[in-house]
Amino acid sequence: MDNPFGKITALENVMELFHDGMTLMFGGFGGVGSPPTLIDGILEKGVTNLTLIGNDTGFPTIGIGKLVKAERAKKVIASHIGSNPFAGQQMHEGKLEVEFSPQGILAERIRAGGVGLPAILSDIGMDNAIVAKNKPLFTLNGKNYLVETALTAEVSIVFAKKADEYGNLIYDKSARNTNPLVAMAGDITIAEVEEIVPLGSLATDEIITPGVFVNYVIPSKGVNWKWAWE
Amino acid sequence: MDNPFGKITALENVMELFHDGMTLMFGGFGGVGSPPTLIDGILEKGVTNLTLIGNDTGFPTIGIGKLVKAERAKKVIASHIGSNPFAGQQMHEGKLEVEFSPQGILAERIRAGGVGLPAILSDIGMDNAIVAKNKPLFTLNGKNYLVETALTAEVSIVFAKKADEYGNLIYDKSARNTNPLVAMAGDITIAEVEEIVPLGSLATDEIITPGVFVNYVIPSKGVNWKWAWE
Amino acid sequence: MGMGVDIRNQMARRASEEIQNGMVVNLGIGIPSLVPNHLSKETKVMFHAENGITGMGPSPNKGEEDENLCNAGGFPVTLTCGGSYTDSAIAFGMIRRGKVDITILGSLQVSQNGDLANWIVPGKKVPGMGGAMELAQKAKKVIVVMNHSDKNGSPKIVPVCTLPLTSSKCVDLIITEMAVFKVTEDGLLLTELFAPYCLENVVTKTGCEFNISENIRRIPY
Amino acid sequence: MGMGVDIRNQMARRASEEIQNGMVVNLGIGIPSLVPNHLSKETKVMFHAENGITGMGPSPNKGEEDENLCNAGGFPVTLTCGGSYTDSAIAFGMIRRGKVDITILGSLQVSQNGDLANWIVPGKKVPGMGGAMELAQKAKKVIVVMNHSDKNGSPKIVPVCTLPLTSSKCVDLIITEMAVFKVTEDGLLLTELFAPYCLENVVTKTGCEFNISENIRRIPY
Repeated sequence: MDNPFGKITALENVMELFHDGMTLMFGGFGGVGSPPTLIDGILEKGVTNLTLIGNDTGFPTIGIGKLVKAERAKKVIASHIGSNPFAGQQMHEGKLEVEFSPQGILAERIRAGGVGLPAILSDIGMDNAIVAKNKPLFTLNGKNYLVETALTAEVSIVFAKKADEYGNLIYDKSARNTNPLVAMAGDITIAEVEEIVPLGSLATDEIITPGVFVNYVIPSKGVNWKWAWE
Repeated sequence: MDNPFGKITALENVMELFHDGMTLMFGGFGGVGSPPTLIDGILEKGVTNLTLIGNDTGFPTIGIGKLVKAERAKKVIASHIGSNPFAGQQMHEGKLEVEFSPQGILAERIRAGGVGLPAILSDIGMDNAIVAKNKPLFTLNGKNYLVETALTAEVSIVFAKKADEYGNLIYDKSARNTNPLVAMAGDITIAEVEEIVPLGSLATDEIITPGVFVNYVIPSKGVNWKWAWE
Repeated sequence: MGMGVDIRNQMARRASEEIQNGMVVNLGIGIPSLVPNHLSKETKVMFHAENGITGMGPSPNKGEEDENLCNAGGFPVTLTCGGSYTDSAIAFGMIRRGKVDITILGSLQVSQNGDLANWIVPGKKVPGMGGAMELAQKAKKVIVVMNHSDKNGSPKIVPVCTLPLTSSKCVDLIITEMAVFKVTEDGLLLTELFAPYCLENVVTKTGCEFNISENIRRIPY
Repeated sequence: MGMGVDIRNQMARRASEEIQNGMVVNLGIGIPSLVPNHLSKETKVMFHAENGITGMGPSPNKGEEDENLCNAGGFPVTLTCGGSYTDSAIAFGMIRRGKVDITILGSLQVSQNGDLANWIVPGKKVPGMGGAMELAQKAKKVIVVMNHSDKNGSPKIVPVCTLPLTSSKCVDLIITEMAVFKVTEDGLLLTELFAPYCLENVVTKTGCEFNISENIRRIPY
């Protein structure tokens, strides 16, 4: 395999990008579409005090849930933590700060960060104390809206089906979910992929994430957890 | 061809949706990816006093430019009118109101309308009198931003390569441009397509615009203008 | 919650009557997930999932699960003919743009003016709102399918929700094992009774007053 | 503007020196479009277009044009290996997110502090800004390639732009047929002279004062 853009690499070469106290954004929805090899790498390195940003906290042994269960996060920005009891428990014990964002607004905040917009306006959860907490209001045409700020991260980790040598990505079915959004929002984005193919192998109309947004591509060792339904 | 969702129809059946004084949003970029058959239909029906929303005003004989040249628009919201001298001329004569929006912000305003967000914040053209005109400011973390409002339209017209019977769309190369955004932003969206295929014929990971956003699909009679480079 | 499969299916069947050809429908977990079983094959519906599936089909056969084709709860599903995938942002774009015709979901409480409380039990259960706020606020029709009473026997249909709201004045229809209520400008309107329940049963188990339709439909068991 | 092809190519060649392997580069119309001709085959560059092309390639041969594969100006191009298509919103997402390393564009005026005026001549030419504002404001490096003087012989490099600004303090490098200037904290710095011009020629034709590099590079014709 050629590597004309220097993006194709191995897990060990990206590990230096993960450090204590960092902001880490992850793709996936209920663990589906979360990058198992990168998550294990972070777990094994012992990185802690993370601020995690993503749709949900997965399950205790699935997806980002592994890092949460191991108490590596000090803060989570997510829409749902119900499938990972450790998240709720740590929250009640005061070990984990959780910022809840309505799911679609969270997705848009991540996208806004990814496309370089500072914020969006929203009327979702306007009258909900938890959603509206500390958020400025803006009145447009006589109606109040929440100002929902963009989210970015030092590093984004995503999971894709295939990458070419430029880091162009395609995703598999519903494992796409938040990945294309998260891929744009990282200051550095690492894609873990099931298959790396030569430049020109992906049909140009079918590429979902252009390689412009992807800094590194690493091969996946595959899902190493048992799914909740198995 | 089956028509289980009743979306596949003929040009004459959608013509009642076009009326004087309406807001009409169109896909395309320099005429590339603008729907020729729908534009001709509107032209022939004599619809006038239109508010047109789209990337640019095309060329005098290409794309939406035909409607502009025929003085059917009272207002245009676009990023560029330079390739259609009639637009500039009508603007100077006071016949055509032009609201200029920076190109990427225009695209985001259309997208915001399409995904049901009321506005976005932007720092593009902050200190430009024409861009900032009549736009509210919002201060976030000590920095000023423009509040750029979402754009929607009574009807959106788009051009696609293929549609299936649900109105799922795929686009051809750079003729995609603003079409997927415009497709979401219409209260009613009509897709003119080069080919209509049975349900299940499009690869599910490759569909760009889900049929959820598409109300009607009509077959294209093909581009009937001579391109500027021909 | 101790309800038999038949009662759950009875509620799901009633909910399915609201679905018309060509609609886009989002289903919550639990009883709402039984709704597709009660639709005729002729009714073309696109089931919508928050993670980006349009056209979600039934669960696959055992052994045919695809880990990359799951619903918003993380459980395997299939894709119907004409279905497609988007990212989550576009999935919610459909909701906020008003393209989801019906959302059918469970709830902890519903108030007489249609307030919905289904996302949090302070101090106990804090799962997060997920996509419930967008769905409750923006789906064209919000149908709640739930038990009439909570596990302590207290009414879940109440004058004012005591639990934090997911969204206010959003519910259009309430379906329980006993009855069906429409939410109207004048409060709740009882329109249907499921056998074997009678009006008195419903009055006893409902936490608020309600109007009664002139033509109550009685749905046999 | 009466400049010969050689001079135009000389300017384009100089601009091409700024491009490094792996960069994402947006090119304006006119002279900037000549830049790719001066890159070595070994330099892998992704040329970005506002309409959603990443990896734009050279013009097709006559008769091989594809009406659905055009640049932002509506003229036929090709796609390089590894290129892809997005919608325009994502194309500009790349720009605002800081993923475009260099934009090379023409201008009507540039001020000594790097203000760019290239989108409108009040009362005369009102083409609109297109994507110029985003590119000027957000590309990592903004290179202006333009004639030293306008068609009336007036300087285009000025103390303060008299035309409405596209963006303020955004230009990093100015390349004309006579010279190359860097925009620094202390104003313009002349770093290079194109043969056959000498320093005095440049001083005469430039509307503002500028600093002079200790080591002026002289680029032969």
